[in-house]
Amino acid sequence: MEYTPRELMVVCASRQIHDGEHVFVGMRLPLIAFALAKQTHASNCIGLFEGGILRDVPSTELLYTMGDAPNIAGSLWTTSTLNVMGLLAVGEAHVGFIGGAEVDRYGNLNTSLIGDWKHPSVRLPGSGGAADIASFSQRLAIIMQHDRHRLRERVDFVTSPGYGYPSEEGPAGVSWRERVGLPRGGPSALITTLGFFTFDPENGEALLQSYHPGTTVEEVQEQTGWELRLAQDCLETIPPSEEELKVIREYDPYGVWTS
Amino acid sequence: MEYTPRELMVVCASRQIHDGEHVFVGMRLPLIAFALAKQTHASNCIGLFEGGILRDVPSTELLYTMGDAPNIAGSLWTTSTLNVMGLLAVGEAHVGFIGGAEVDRYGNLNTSLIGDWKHPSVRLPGSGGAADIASFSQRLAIIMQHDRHRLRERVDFVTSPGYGYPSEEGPAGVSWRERVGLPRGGPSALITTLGFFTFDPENGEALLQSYHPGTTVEEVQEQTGWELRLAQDCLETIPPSEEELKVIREYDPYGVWTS
Amino acid sequence: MSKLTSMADAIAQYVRDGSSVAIGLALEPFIPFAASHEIIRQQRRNLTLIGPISDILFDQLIGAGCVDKIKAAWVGNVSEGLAHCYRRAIEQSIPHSLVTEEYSNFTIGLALLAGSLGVPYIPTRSLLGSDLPRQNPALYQQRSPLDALPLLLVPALQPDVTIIYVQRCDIDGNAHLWGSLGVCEEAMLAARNVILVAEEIVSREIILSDPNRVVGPSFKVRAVVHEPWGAHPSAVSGYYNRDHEFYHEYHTATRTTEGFKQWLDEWVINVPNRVAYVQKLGEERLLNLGVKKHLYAAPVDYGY
Amino acid sequence: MSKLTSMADAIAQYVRDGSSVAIGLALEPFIPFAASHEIIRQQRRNLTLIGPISDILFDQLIGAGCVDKIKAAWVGNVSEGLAHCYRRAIEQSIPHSLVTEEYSNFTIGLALLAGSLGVPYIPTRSLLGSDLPRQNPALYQQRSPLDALPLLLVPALQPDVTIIYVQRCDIDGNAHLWGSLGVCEEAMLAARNVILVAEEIVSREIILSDPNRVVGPSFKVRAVVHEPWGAHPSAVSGYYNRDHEFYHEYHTATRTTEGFKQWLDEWVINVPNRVAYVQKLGEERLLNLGVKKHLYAAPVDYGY
Repeated sequence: MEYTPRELMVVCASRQIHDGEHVFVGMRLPLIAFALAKQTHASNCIGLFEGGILRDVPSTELLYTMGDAPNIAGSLWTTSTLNVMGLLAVGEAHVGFIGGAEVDRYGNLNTSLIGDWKHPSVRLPGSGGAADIASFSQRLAIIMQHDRHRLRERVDFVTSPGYGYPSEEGPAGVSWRERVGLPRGGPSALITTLGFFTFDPENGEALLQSYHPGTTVEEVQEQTGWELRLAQDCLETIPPSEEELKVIREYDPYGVWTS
Repeated sequence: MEYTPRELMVVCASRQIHDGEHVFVGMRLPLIAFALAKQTHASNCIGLFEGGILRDVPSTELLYTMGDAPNIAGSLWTTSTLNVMGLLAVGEAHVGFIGGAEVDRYGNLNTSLIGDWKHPSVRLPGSGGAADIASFSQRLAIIMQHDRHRLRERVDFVTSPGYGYPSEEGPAGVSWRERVGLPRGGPSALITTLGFFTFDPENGEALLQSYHPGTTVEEVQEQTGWELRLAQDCLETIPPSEEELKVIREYDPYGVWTS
Repeated sequence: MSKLTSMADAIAQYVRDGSSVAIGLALEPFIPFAASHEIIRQQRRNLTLIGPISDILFDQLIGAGCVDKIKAAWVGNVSEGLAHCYRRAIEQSIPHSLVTEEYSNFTIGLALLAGSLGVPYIPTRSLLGSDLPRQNPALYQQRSPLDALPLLLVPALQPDVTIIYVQRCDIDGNAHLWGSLGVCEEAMLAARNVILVAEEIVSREIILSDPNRVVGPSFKVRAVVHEPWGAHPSAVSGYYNRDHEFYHEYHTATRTTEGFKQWLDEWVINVPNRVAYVQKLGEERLLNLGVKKHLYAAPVDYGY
Repeated sequence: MSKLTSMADAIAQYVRDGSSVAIGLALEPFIPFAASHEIIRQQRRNLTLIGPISDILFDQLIGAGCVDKIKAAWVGNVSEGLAHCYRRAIEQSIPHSLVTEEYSNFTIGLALLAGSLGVPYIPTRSLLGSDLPRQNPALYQQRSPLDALPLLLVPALQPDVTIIYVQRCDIDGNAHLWGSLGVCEEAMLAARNVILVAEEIVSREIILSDPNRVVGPSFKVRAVVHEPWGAHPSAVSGYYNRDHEFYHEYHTATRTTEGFKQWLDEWVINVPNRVAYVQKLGEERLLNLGVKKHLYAAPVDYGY
């Protein structure tokens, strides 16, 4: 059955959500991944939205922003941003989703600027809630377009901390997060248009876990700005099931976000 | 016209409220003073209640506690304690009222314990919001039963800071409050069953401003645990007007708080 | 899965000996006496009680010997004055000694807010120059790293269990609370576990029709207890008024240790549950306390 | 005394050259575009803009040359992506250079919360290891005096003026807001002055019938502006939906400096006021954005 790269990314994202978990949902693909997970393997998961919303049933309408009225009506709790971010800060979010313009091999994300801090060549919108989600989620899932200038050895600016960098004080990874004072978490998945990466918590490095149907490890390497490390069981990504595609297309019939 | 000491105290308290001011209202007499001020000289004042309530019209029913339903219905805002205490903290309360078991010549109040901290002879209820009101109100008005063991040279425990004490670092008064880090305020009135005191901001000492009808300076001195200082224009307290008594008795017809 | 349970089971499971319990968080109204009476009946011991003011609820738990430590701004009887059991515990170690860590209403709120935001402390300029920071070992004084002015650091509090009284909720713990909120929201968010005591159990549709009215995240709620009149003698807006006379009777009856024991036997120990308590209050008393005048909120539309 | 005034007068009096202005505080909905367009028409200069995310509102003020500094977590177009005027200002100093002090949504909220509580700062463990604390001079890193762990201190922000959009309020500034609140409440409490922009002006009785729904203290409100459709193209629950197409048109039209100038002339400069703007939108567009399905909150009783 035919499907788009974004549809596959939504499926990979939904597989990061386990039943009963609290999901810090971003916009676009993660929002659809949340709806997909709810209707397939994780019917008891709850979505947190930084505008100040908790939901256990996805909005019936396709959302363009989390503040759209259909996302408020029928929510479990509609409140302030700080009340929801507080839940994130105390560790109540099992998994959080964010995207980015650049990511590096240690899962550090940049959504602030390209080039020199003082005189950037491109000014990006900035953190929003991403840096908080990266600081506090128990697990972080990153969703990105895959190309060589986006997956880099090192990003120009760390907006959202991943596993940091090795230094004289110690390696990247979980130990780096502890050194800088982050309370928990770190990237557990990097989902791109070409493949799916996990991370080695010991040294914080991305591991290619699977490459999407139609690509090869070589093609992924060509489009990746660091020398790939493969997971021991690196295989082709399991494609979307018919049921998964049916749910996605019911939610986004015109492919606003998934075409 | 006959009146009770408490009715006179309510009148003295209401005279501390200027029109248009935000009043951090306590229970009992100050609550009646707020109602009196609203209906006489300060029709535009607003009351703040620490349970999380703002009102510009006093409750129509006599209140036993500020959380009574009649105090919530028809309020301008019913919210959290922190939202109201935050308004106090930033300086939005022009005048705050508190009572106490003990007060000293520098306006320091004790509502925590009598005797030794470790083994008190009497354990009192504690601060409630009083210490915050004393810390943050632009002006503090204290209301107390007047007798020698309540108006003392020095209180056993400072629950609510007034003007502190003189020390090698400097005098009591406004300068003491600055030294310890309080942002503003200090006692401006001490209203008792026998008299009405103001304070000298230079050295923080209470000044007898007026003695209530039926008492004398000598009688006030007998019941006061420090050597009185008189205000230059110390006179007899102006008694309640008929109108003032009428309003008080409409609000508390059975003298629950004012008999 | 329904979280609806009996008060006996809710207390047995979530209030253990030695637990820190936040209760009585809306100040004078919405006090979950039905819960504290069950805690007494189950003879829970070594509790730490957390709350801003406590209108005789803390006094009852102290007199019954359940409490080792108090973290509060005020312990007494709002319309009557002093709390006799609290005095006896501090002054004479009856039934046993008690430690008070005294806060103010603002600083106990800041401590729970800090807990709800996952921040280690919140600094304030309140209480500077007071003896409270010297008496309460939890409070820490420091000069601000920003401007070198004195500050009081109020460390976060995260109660083992927070018990909240609400007008209505569904069986999953989605709850509506209206009236003065005190520190209910902060205490619910800061808690490890939450027990809801509700005047009414209603449908999910009623609660979700007004998500701005919801008190907090139902995923923190472990137990929902349906207990009509469960806040008596405190007030519940829209349901019943405060029973001032009951507070007066309590104040008078508990002046002596014996008097307290008799009061406790009559109103708690020998009353198996809240249904029996309400029967004991009697028709007439309930009628007098009930709502005389309904005041409905203007409609709001969440439509799109 | 009524605070009802025109938008022109409200902006002229309370938004001065050099003011710090908190606006767009509920994230995507309730954005007071009617106010920002008047700020542009009055050619206000050297403003500091404060807010969590800004869905094209900041971009318009930047492109119009009103802004010197941004204190925000995100500046862009939520459904479309990048903000072209923001990019031109930072990358090419068009129309002039701009300073960004970047926060996250949590830390900008903490800064306003600190302002609302009169506390100098709030410490958090967010953003540690990120480059934001190094780029934003307002953020300060310190080890906790309590446990020596690293902390980020977020200093208080107190905007000169906070502009809040509400569904309804009375002429004194008592206002009802429902839907996702973002940081509206904290920004209103932290502000020196507050301007309310309301979809509807209603009686005091309607507002006071539901005091828990009130957004904040009316005594902080200096001006009340009645501006139906004043939040378009953003959404207002119960009144109209977000005009996604309008954001798309803006994104496309403003790719070039000339394109932005034309857009600004058409939708702001040559539109004298909101009434004319609404006429320009046209019946059909308004009809399409309007509420199709009403969803009313369940009644609540404040009676006693």
